[in-house]
Amino acid sequence: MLKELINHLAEPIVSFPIATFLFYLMIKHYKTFGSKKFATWFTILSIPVLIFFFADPNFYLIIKTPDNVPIGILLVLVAFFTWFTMHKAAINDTRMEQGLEPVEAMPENREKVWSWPNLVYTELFAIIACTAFLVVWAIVFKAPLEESANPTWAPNPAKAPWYFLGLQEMLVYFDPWMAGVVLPVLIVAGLIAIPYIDTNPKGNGYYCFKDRKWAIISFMYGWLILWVYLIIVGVFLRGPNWTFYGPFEYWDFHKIVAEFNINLSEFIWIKGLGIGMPKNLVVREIFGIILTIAYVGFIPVWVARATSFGRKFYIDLGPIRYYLFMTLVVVMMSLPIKMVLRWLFSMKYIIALPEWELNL
Amino acid sequence: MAGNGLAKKVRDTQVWKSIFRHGPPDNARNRAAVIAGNVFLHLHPIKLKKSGVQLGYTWCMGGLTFFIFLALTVTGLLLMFYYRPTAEYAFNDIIALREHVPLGIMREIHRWGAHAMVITVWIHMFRVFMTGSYKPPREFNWGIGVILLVLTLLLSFTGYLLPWDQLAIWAITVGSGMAKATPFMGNAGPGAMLARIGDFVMVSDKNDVRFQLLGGRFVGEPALLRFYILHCVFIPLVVGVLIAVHFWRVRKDGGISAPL
Amino acid sequence: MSENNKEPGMAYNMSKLHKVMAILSFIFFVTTIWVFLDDYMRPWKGYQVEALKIQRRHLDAKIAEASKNIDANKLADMKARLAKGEEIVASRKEQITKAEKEKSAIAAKIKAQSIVNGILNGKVGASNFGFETAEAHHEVKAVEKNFKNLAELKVAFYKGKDDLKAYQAQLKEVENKIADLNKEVFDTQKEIKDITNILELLKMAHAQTDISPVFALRNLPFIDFMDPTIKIRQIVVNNLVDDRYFRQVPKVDRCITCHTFIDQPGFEKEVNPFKTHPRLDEMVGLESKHPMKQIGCTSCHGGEGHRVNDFTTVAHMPDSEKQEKEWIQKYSWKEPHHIPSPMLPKSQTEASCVKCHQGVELVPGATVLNEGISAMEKYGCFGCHKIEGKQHKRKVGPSLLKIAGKVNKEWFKSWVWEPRSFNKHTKMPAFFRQSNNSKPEFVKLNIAEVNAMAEYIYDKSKPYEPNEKYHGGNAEKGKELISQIGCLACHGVDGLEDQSNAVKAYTGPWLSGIGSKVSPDWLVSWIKKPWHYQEDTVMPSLRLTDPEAQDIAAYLLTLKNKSFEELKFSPLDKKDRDWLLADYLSAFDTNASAAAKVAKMDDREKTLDLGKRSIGKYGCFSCHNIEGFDGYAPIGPELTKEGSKPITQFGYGIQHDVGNTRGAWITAHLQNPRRWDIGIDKVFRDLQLMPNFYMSETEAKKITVAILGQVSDPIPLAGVKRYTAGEEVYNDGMKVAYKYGCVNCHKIDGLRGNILNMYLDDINQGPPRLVNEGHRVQANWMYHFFGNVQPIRPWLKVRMPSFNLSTEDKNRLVAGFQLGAKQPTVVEPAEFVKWLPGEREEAVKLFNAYNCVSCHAIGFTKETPLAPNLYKASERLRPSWIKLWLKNPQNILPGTSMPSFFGENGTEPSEPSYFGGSAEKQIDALAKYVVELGLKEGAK
Amino acid sequence: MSDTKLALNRREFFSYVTVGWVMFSAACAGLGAMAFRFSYPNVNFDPEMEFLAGLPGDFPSGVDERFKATFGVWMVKQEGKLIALSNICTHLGCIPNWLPAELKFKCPCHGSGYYMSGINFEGPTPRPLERFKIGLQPDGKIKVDKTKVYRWEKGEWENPDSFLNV
Repeated sequence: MLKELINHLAEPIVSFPIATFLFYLMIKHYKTFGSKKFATWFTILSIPVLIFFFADPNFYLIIKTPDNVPIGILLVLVAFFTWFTMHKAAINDTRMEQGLEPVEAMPENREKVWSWPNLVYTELFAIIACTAFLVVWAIVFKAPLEESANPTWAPNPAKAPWYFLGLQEMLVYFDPWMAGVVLPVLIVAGLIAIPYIDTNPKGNGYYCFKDRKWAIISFMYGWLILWVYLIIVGVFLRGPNWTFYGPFEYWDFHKIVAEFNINLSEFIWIKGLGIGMPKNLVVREIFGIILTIAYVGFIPVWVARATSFGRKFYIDLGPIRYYLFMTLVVVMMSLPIKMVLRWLFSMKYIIALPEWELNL
Repeated sequence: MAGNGLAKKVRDTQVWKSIFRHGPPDNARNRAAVIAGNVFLHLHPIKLKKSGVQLGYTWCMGGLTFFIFLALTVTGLLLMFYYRPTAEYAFNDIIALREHVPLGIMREIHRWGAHAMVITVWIHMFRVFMTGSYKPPREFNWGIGVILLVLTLLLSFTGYLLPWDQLAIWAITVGSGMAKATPFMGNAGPGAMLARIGDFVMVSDKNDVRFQLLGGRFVGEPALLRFYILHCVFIPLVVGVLIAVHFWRVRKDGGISAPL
Repeated sequence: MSENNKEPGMAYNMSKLHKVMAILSFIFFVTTIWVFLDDYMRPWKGYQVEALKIQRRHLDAKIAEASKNIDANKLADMKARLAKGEEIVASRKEQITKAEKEKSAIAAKIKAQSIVNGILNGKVGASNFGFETAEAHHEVKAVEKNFKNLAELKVAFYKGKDDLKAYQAQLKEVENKIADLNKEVFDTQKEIKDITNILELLKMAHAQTDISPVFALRNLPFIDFMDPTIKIRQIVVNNLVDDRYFRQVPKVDRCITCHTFIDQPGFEKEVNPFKTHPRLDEMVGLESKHPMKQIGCTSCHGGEGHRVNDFTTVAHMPDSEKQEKEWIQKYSWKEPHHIPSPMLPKSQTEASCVKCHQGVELVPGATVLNEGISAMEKYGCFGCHKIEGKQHKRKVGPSLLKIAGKVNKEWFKSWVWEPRSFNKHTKMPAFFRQSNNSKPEFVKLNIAEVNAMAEYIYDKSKPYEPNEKYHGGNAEKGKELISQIGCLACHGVDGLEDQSNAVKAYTGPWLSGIGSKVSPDWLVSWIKKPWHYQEDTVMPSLRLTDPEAQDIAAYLLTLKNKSFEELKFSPLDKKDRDWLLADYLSAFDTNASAAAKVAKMDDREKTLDLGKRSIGKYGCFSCHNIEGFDGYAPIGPELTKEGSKPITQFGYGIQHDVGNTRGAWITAHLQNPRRWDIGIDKVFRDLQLMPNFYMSETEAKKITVAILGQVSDPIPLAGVKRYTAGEEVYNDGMKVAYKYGCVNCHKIDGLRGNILNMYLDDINQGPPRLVNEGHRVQANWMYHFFGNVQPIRPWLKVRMPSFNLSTEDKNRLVAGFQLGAKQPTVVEPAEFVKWLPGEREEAVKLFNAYNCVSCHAIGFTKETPLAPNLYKASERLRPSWIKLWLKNPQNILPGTSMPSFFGENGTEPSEPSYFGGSAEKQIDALAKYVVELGLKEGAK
Repeated sequence: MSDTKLALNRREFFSYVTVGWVMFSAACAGLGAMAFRFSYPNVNFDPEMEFLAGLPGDFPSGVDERFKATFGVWMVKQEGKLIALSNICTHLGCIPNWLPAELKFKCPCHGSGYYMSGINFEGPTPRPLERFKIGLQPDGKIKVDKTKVYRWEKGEWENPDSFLNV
């Protein structure tokens, strides 16, 4: 029963809001989250949970797959370092609230020390540890090797390498031109643009949260929820036919999920207006087109004009930076929006123009 | 540690002196000389702020990424002795590495190292963001870093095909399938159907970006060769150059970031 | 530019630097353009443009023809009708708009319903899965819940489906209605299209040959990666391979890049490379046995099929000096270098057939090759040169085991010395008096050798006494007999030169000077019963009566060679003999001790020893049975892979005028094998030995083709011609048929039948042609026929001989024919004759109506029969063949005197009043009747 | 040092610089284009995706299985239209059977069923079978091009290249 509940909770339709909510809690109470006490309790509590999880044969089967091991490692590291940054930020923020400098700026930490042996040895230790780790990893887990290549028979599911599974998961909601091309390009471009958008001079060279709240929230949300979370779903929870399978669910080939998605135009013309689909493509999709233009073009303007924090942003950043930033945010948020639309309304495409290979 | 008998004798030889131009790094002068006089170590500054050497601050993820890159280069070079990128042999050669090549475990190290590098480079970026180290004067170097991250993914992706098993070709089929949808440049992308005059199809599966990447319409032998060359020569060269730029800029932009 | 312009700290004037930069950049830029153009200009592109023009010309002609075929009046009429129809339809505009509206309303309903159905479909599937999983896990509650849910869903689902079907039916109805409303227009449009369709297609094809801006754009440098129309075309033949350093790589032929129309009929009159391949039904064509996509080009033609850029490097080879000159002028052709197997010149292409067609005597359709193989058989090349698959060939010369009983020793020596001086047609080659052994000191040694060989052979010869006596006969009658009964199928005969030259027989010797060669008694006994003298001879008996044999002998004995009779051969010079022996022995010994060993032998021993060594040296045993040479290996090099032998391994001596190709060397070698010794100072024992056959150039070239096909190219199992079990047996049977010369008289399945050249006026006077003979005759009958030949066609002068066949050979022949025709061994004729009621009576009438007995007279009338005995038919023929034969005999044997009663297709009986005019029933009835005749005869 | 001379020098100076660098950039771009063009081979060895299917008159109404084994195509003639239907089940890629008695394609793996037109009507399959490009050559023979696929759910079956009027 508990397992079924967890299976159910893991479904993206449930787990995504949960993850978002947890993210909100973490940000809201980052000092609690960043405390050693939290870490200790979390670790202690997670041990029985992990044992419970690992005891399940279906979960164990997936987690021990050699190619899934790096994701496990990634998870542990991400969890630890997320806590760790928050821990450090909490300390620094508390210090700064008290009018002190951050830890990194304390005189004893500003002191200049010799690279030899301080730095060189640290590096050497890291290298040795890393090498040892890699060797052990290589001994314990054989690199995967499946049947010889056979172009006439595709394994099911056919998955991309794990670091691209976030993109593949996006394919559920977007067509390849968006999920595979536009979004990745925007991610890279957005990352490169970060220093030019974020003109906040504070927080350079030390951990903190308060000084650069919005920067950290946007980045962490993209990184943790829209990237790492989607990878986890793609790796562990997507089985044959890219159908969802709970962590304790057996990957039954024949699983069918009731899913029939409808385009916005169909919604409006058929369900709403009750007349047939117009022949002209642009007319047919006019609502979607208007909506999209409004979303990308209108929302940033509206935010800048109508909301107080938007106005502040606009003034702080200046028009170019502001619109650049807002476009990126709007595009980034299109993914969760599309997800929600799918779950609530079985929405397939906002703009459905398969004739032009232009679906959105 | 001017040392006793033998060690001192060795240090006094002309050969030793020709290699190491300074005494043991137990005093300020020699500590500086170790770093400055060594082509590899002089990547580092002679002295740096204490926060910069604290693992708690740097996590050493950038350094590890670079080290894993070097480890991958070495293991990769060695693997090339046994691996032939042809449809007939690729799979058999991987089997050979698994079954009978002495220390064929090199392949496991190479593969897991590749995954580890993806992870370390991501976490490196995470750390750099969290410490705000992309801020002026380090904007440009952050950009280089992002490009290096993308190249790391591409390196891993191109290497994924080489074992030439089902996992490989279908992962690449799925992955490269996205290129088909590139607007205006992929045959299934928006706008592709505009690029035609009569029966002259300018963007088709015979000439789009995916074809260029794979050297064919399917993941076939030409794709194997192309990915091999990209994986072993082309991308590593670019990465090497960019790493040099990255390091150079770290030094020129004031070393590891610290509070202003 | 004064010094003043220089800034401090500058070594050069800036403007000067810019100038240099500009000049270098310009050069750089030009080279970049140059390299693009250099890459772009490829000779094959010109051919494709030319091909486009040719195609355009052809399409122009076709369009003109197609337009002519369209009846302009009719078209105009239709167009008028169309206009009228449009008017009518326009008057129904309101109805049509209404219907269209109705249609879109239904379409909307369908769309809505399919969404509903889609959702239901998904739910049913998911719910079903939930139900099944629950049941599998025995979760009773969940099962119940799911089951109920599923049942409800299914009701809705099926209802939805029904609704959809109803809507679809409505849609179809409306569509039909709309179509009906537009009927006049649609129908006429369709009619117009039916007429103009071909023309439209041709016009479309024509448009594709336009040299338009789009065409230019598609083939522009750099852009031509997108979708060029001018491109390299290739055939990848996975079944056949090229050999690349121990690895077999699938063959890739790009010849069709320039040979654009090679597989398309209609371009026969164009010049190369735009010509259609000859005989498309046999080669290259899609439906031929050798389709281009499965066989490729270079598998037959040789050369470098994967190259496209240079006429020379693909290794085109000219067929003649004229062509060579033409090519040099046209294509700057050079002799290809660094190419192991250049293309075969056109006349030698047939050589490649041998690669795949192995284990057969001849390859149907390969005229030159077959003539080459036949010539090799004639000269007995296989005796001295081993060729895989040809080891079964008999020795072409007569046995010398009883030679002393046939010719005298003096004649023998002179013959061996120079066979042509006795018989200018002989196949026996000349070993002596050749270009490399005509020096007096060599001639002396040769004389010693000939003497010694004769001594050896006569020493070993067994005694022979003829079993017949010659009493004298009528030479004129004999000559006539020879020309009529079939001797000429195997022998050319002096005095009958015209016929002999027409037949070109070679199985037996050309009969010349017989009177000067053998004794009359020997001759009579030989022609009456050849195997009395030589058990394994292929010479058959023609069942000659005594007077016939005497007459023939009489004629042959008139053929004399007086001058040869008078020759006296130089006696054995003992010194030469001893020298030769010592020369042999000194190979393993010092000269002195060799001489000492020779000195120890006695005189006779020395002669016989030299004789045996000489026979071994010249390889006489390869063609003649000679005692003491069992198990001796052939003396010539093996030719199985001669066609792949590197050209550097061919010894040219100083013969620089011979072309530097395998073919040229082999042809030259065949015409004068000793030529490579010319101008080279060799000792006696190193001289070239291959004898001179005095071949004509044509003959040598044909043999060259046959030898060039012997290549080492490995042909993968998937690509080689594989014979069925039946075909294998047939091929084996053919080996017997070719050995005994059956094919000299009978044209078997279209091959050989040399003697038929004598009967060009009336082919029915010659021996019958055998087409699918295993189907025609019963296996049993054939077997017994070989053992006891009975004339079937008594009106023929030419006789089926009686061969001295072994049981095994008879069986091979019979099985070969039978299985080659895929027939069972036994057919029970009685089974076949099962009359329907009243059928037999009508059959008799029909038999009389067609007047069969007017030719098949035997047993019916006293007329001279012109066709075989029908009473023997059931014993001899297979009923199914009789039917096939009756249907249309011309199909089987063109030119036969048997009339085609049923027309060309075998469906139109010339006597339609019987059996309701059904050809099939008539044929069936006649066949039954004929078979029944024989059964009755058998009963008698 | 007159002004005119200086102006001349300037113009000269300017033009040489422009010509030099424009040429240089163009040439470099040209070399880059070369590298790009180099990556598209002039021949390739992909399996054959086109075949000639004889004359339209060769096909009786109904499903023709002549090209199923060799090219994976059913030729279906129905209501005056000839189509080239892919024989890959859109569910999991098995190969359905043609059941002439029931006038349907039935996949033996998971029971998906399709009408003669290729439309799915039963079983787990999500969408209809795919159609291939079909057209006439000038010599009247049918040419089927498997590189171009027409999918019903994209509304592509209306495309005139997806069927042949006979």
